[in-house]
Amino acid sequence: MTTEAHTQGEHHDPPYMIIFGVLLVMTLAEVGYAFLSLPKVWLAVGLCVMAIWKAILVALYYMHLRWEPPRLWVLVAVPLPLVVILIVAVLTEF
Amino acid sequence: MTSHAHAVHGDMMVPDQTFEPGMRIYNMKLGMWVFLLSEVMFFTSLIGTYIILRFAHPDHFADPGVVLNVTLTAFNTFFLICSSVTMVKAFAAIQKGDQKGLKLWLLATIVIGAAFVGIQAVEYATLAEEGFVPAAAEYHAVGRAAHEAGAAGAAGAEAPIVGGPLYGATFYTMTGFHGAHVSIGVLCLIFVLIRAMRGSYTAADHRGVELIGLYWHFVDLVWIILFTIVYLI
Amino acid sequence: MATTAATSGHHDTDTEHHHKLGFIRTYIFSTDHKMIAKQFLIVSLLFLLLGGLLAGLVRWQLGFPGQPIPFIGGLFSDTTAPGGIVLPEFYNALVTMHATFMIFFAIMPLLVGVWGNFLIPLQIGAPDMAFPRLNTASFWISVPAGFLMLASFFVDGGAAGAGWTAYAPLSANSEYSGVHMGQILWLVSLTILGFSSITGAVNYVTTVINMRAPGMTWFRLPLPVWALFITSWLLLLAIPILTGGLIMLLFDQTIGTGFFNAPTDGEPLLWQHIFWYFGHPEVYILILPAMGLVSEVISNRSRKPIFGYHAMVIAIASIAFLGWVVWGHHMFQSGMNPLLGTTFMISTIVIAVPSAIKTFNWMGTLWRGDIHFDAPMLHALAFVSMFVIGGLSGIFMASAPVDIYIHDTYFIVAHLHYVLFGGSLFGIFAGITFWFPKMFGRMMSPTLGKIHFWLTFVAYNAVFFPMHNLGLKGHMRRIYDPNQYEFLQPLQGLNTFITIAAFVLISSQLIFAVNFFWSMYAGEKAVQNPWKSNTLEWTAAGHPPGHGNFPGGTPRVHRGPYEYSSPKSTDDFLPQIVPPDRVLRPAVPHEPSPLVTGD
Amino acid sequence: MENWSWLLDQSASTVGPEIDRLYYWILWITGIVFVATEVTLVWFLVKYRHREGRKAEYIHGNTKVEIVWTAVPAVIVLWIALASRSLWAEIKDPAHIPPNSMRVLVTAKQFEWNVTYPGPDEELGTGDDFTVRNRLDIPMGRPTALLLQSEDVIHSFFVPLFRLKQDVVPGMDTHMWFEPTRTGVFPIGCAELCGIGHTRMRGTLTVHAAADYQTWVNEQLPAPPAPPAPPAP
Ligand code: HEA
Ligand code: HEA
Ligand code: CUA
Ligand SMILES: [Cu+2]
Repeated sequence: MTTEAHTQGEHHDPPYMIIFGVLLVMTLAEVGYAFLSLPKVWLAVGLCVMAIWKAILVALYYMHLRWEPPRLWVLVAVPLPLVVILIVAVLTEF
Repeated sequence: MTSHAHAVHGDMMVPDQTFEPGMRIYNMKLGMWVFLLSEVMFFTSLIGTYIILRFAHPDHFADPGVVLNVTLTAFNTFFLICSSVTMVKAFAAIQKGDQKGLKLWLLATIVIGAAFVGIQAVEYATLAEEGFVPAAAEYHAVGRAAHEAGAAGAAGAEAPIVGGPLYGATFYTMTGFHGAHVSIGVLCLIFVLIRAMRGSYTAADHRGVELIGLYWHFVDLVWIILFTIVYLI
Repeated sequence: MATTAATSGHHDTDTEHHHKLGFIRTYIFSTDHKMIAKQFLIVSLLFLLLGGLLAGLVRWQLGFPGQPIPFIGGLFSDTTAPGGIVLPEFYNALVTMHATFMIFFAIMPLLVGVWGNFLIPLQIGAPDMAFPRLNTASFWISVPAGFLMLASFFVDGGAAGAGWTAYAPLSANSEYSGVHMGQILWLVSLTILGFSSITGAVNYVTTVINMRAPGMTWFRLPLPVWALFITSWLLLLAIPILTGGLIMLLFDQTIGTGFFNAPTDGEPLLWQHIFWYFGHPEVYILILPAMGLVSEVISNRSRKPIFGYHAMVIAIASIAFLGWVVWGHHMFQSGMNPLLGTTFMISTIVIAVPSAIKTFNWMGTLWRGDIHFDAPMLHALAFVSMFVIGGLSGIFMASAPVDIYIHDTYFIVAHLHYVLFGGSLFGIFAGITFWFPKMFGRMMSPTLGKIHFWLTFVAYNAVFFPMHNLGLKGHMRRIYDPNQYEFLQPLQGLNTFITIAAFVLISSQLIFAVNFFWSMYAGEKAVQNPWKSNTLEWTAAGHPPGHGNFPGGTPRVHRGPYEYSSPKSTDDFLPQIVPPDRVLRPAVPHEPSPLVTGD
Repeated sequence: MENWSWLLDQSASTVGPEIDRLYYWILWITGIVFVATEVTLVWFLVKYRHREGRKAEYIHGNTKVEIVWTAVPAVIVLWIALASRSLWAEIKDPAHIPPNSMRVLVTAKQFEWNVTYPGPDEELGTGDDFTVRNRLDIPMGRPTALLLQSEDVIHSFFVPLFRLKQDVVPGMDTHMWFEPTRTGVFPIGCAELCGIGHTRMRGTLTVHAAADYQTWVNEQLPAPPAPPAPPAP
C-alpha cells in the first residue's frame, strides 16, 4: 500500500513551493505598497485585499482545504459572517 | 486528495466506517478544524477591538514605521512563511513514508518557529525601552526616528510623543497572544518530533503531523492578517 | 489545548478501558462520558445550591432592609455584614456572585456539561465521545475555575461587585469599585471556565457529526441532540469573544491598559458590545438544551410523535442564528447609536416567531395525546407555560421605547428569572427526573417528586411574578435598600412577601436534594426501559451501560425517535433499533437486562 | 401588597402617554396570547390525560396550521416593531431635540448629580452658569434638553414619572430631552450599578410654573447653592 500511497502522493503533491513564492512576493508587494503616498483609505483597502488573498492561499493549499470535502468548506465558513457582523455593527457606533 | 488515496486502504486517515457518514474526515482532524473556528472568534475579539479603537481614536495610532520596526518584522513574517513551507514539506514527506524527511522538516519548522518568537522578544524589548509600553501611565513612545537621532535617547525625550496608550495596549495584546500561540505550536511540534523519532508516524497514520500542521498554518494565517493591519496600515 | 487536541485520543477507539479500572480511573479521572456527566451533575447541583443560598441573602436584605440576618448573621465578617447587617458593597457582591454561580457554574454545566455528555453518545449510538480524554480535561479544567470564584469571597476587598455583566469602567478600575482582587479572580475564573466550555463544544460537535450510528440520519436525531449540537456551536463561537474581552478587562484591572477606561480614551461601550455579543447567544445556550430535553419528555409522556419535528429543528437553528444579531437590545439606553437601536429592536422582536413555532408545536404534541403526569412531565409542562411568560415579557423590552422605562428595573429581573428558572431550571429538573434511572439504575420517588414540583412551582411564581409589578412602579435593579427612595417605600410590603416566598422556594429544594440522594441508593430498581422510550439510550443494556455503551456493537437505527402510538406496533412505542420485520412483536424486553453493570 | 398592579402611575412628560400607550398595547397583545396559550394548554392537559385503553393518535404534524401559527405571530410582532420605531426616534435621536429647549448640563459622579444651568445668557460654559447638586428645576411650557456627562463610571439618569432613562457614560456625551405636562416634584434615580453608593444616588426634579421658575433662578444666582439633598445615611 505504501508504494501506492507513494505514487498517489507524488501525483497530487500540491504546488507548495509556488504558493511559497507567491506569498513572498505579495508580502514584499504589501510592504512596498504600504509606503506609497496614497490616501489612507486606498492603502487600507489595498493592503486588506492582499492580506486576505494571502490568507486564503494558506488555507486552500497549506491547510489543504482545496482537497477537502465541500461540506468542510461550509463548516469553515460558519464564523465568517459573525466576524463581519460584529465589527461592522460596532464600527457604526464611532 | 491523499486521504482518498488512503481511503482505499481503510487506514487511520479516514473516518471510522462503522458510523453514519459524517464529515468524511477523521475525528481528530474535524476536531482541530472546529477548534480553529473558535480561535477565529478569539482573534476576532482582539483584532476587532483594535480596528474599532483605532477607528474611534486615530490620534492614538502612529503611521507605519514611525514606532514599529517594519523591516525587522517583515523579516519575521518571512520566517513564519518559511516555517509554513517546512511544515507542509514534513507532511508531504511522511505521506510518502519518508521518515528522515519528516524529522528534518519538523526540526526546521521548530527552529524557524523558535526564531520567530525570539525576534519578537527582541522587538518587544527595544520597543519597551523606546517608551512603547501597554500600561497607559508609562506610555511615552517618541518614534524611531527621534531615537536614532538622539543617541542616549536624550534628544528622544524632547521629541513629541507619538500615538497614545490605546496603541500600546492593542499592539501588545494582539501580537502577544499570537506569539503565545506560536510558542505553544513550537512545544507541540517538539512533542511531535519526539514521537517522530520513535517512528510513531507512518504513511498510513500520520494524524499527529497533519493536526499540528493545521494549527501551525492557522497561526501563520493569523499573522498574515496581523502583520498587515498592525504594521502596514 | 492545542496539545491535547493534537495528541489526545490516539486510542480513541477505546480498547484501553475494557479491563477493570482502578478507583481513580473510574470515579476521578474517568474518560467515560457517563461518569463525567455525573461529575458535572453533582458539582453543578452544589453550585446551584450555593447560588440559591446567595439569592436567599439578597432576598433577606430586600425583604427586611437593614435588619440582621437571622441565625447565621453572626458568622459574617465586619467587611461584609457586621452583626448580620448587609453592607452595600457586600450586597453588590452577593448579586454579582449569585448570577455568576447560577449562570456559569450551575445552569450552563447542568445543561451542556451534564446532558451533552450523557445524552449525545447514548442517543446517537456512539461508544463514547470522539475525544474521551479531552472530555475528562473539560471537566477538570472547570474545577479550578470554580475554586477561584469561591476564593474571591475571602480575598480582601471581597468578591466582584460589578454585576454579572461587569460593566467597565466600574469593573476595570478598583478606584471606582473598591474591589481589586475579587474582580481579578472573577475574570481569571471565567477565562479558565471558557476553555472548559470550548473543549467540551469541540467534542460534542465532532461526535455528533462523525459518530452517529448507521441509520441515524440527521433527521432521525432526537431533539435533545439537535439542541445540544446547535448549542455547542453557540458555545464554540461565543465563548472566545468573551474570553478576549475578559482578558482585555483583566489587563485594564491589573497592568493599567486602557481598553475600556475613559481617562485613556478607551471605550466603555466597547465592553458592552463584546459582552453582549457573547451574552445574548449565551442566554440561548441556557435555553436551547432545555427545550431539547423538554421536547423529548413531552413527546414521550404524551405517547405521541413530536408535532412538526422538522419545524422544531429549523426553529432551534433560526433562534440560534437570530441570537447573533440582537445583542444590542441590552444596550438600548447605553448611549448606543439610536439608529442601531432600531435595527436591534426589529431583529429582537422577530425571535418571537421561531419561539412561537416551538411553543405551539409542544402544544400540538399534547393535542390528542395520552398524557401521563409524572414528575418529568410536570416539570416539562411548567417549562412550556413559564417560558411563555418569560418570552412574552421579553416582547415588552424588545420594544425599545417601552424599554426606556423598564430597563434596569425589576421587570427585567422578572423576565430573566422566568426564562432562566421557569425555562432552563424546570427543563433541567425534567431532565434529571426523566434520565435519573438511566444514570443511577433506580427510580426517583414519584411522590417526593410531585411534592417538590408543586411547592417549587407555586413558590416560584409567588417570588417572580410580582417582580413585574415592582418594575412597573420603577423599582430599579441592584439597589440594596429600596426604601431610600420615597416612591418605592409603598412597595416594601410586596418585597417582604417576595422574600418570604423565596425562602419557601429555597427550602422546598431540600425535598429535591433528599429525593435525589435517597433514590440514588434506596430508590426502586429501574427496569430496562421505564418510560417505554424509543431512543437508543434506553435500549442500551445497563443503568448506566458499561464502557462502550453498546456491548453488541454500534446499533443500527431504523426510524425516527418519536414513533409513539404507531399503528405498526402492538405496543404504544416503537424503538429506533427495532428492525421493521420484528415490529409487530412486543418491542423491547421490560425485565432488567443481565448486562446491568453500573459504573 | 396594595401596589400589585399592571397599571402605570400617571406620567408627567409629553412622551409619557405615548410610551404608556405602547406599553398598554403590548400588555393587551401579550395578555391575550398569554391567556390563550395557557388556557389551551390546561384544556389539552385535562382533555387528553391518560385514561385506560385509550391510545394517543399517531399524528406527525400539520403543515397548514404550522404555517398559520408562524405567520400570525410574525405579523403581530412586526406590527409591534413598526409601531415602536417612530416613538423611539422621537425620544432618542438627538436630531429630534426641540430647538427651543432649555439646555442644561448634568454631570454625574459617584454618587451625585451636578446640574449646571446656562444662566441668563442661555449659554453653557459662560461665567454666569450656576450649579446645583442632586436637583433639577425646570419651567412648565418649555422643553428641556439635558447634556449628560460622567466623571467616573457609568450612571443612568432615570426619571420614572417622565418614563425616561439614559445612561451617562464617561468620555461620551449622551442626551435626553423632555417637556413636563404638570408641575410638581418628581424623583430622580440612578439606574445603572455604579458602585457602593449606587442606591443613594438620588435627586429630585422640580417642575415650576414659568413665573416661579424665574424667581427660583434668581435665588440661585447670587449665592452658591447649599446642597439640598439629604446626605446618605
Ligand atoms: C434563557 C434565557 C433567556 C431567553 C430565552 C430570553 C429570551 C428573550 N429575551 Fe431576554 N434576557 C435574559 C435571558 C433570556 N432572554 C437575561 C438573563 C436578561 C438580563 C441580562 C441582564 O441585564 O442581567 C435578558 C434581558 C433581555 C432584554 C434587555 C432588557 C433590558 O436590560 O432593558 C431584552 C430586550 O429586548 C430581552 C428580550 C428577550 C426576547 C425578545 C426574548 C425572546 O427570545 C422570547 C421569545 C419567546 C416568546 C415571545 C414566547 C413564546 C411565543 C409565543 C407564545 C407566540 C406568540 C407571541 C407573540 C405574538 C408576541 N431580554
Ligand atoms: C439561572 C439563573 C438564576 C436562578 C436559578 C436564580 C434564582 C433566584 N434568583 Fe436570581 N438572578 C440571576 C439568575 C438566576 N437567579 C441573574 C442573572 C441575575 C442578575 C444579576 C445582576 O443584576 O447582575 C439575578 C438577580 C436576582 C435578583 C435581583 C438583585 C438585584 O437586582 O438587586 C434577585 C432578587 O430577588 C434574585 C433572586 C433570586 C431568587 C430568590 C432565586 C431562587 O429561585 C433561588 C431558588 C433556589 C435554588 C434554585 C437552589 C436550588 C438548589 C437545588 C435544587 C440543588 C439541590 C442540591 C443538591 C441535589 C446537591 N436574583
Ligand atoms: Cu450612579 Cu448608580
Ligand atoms: Cu438578550
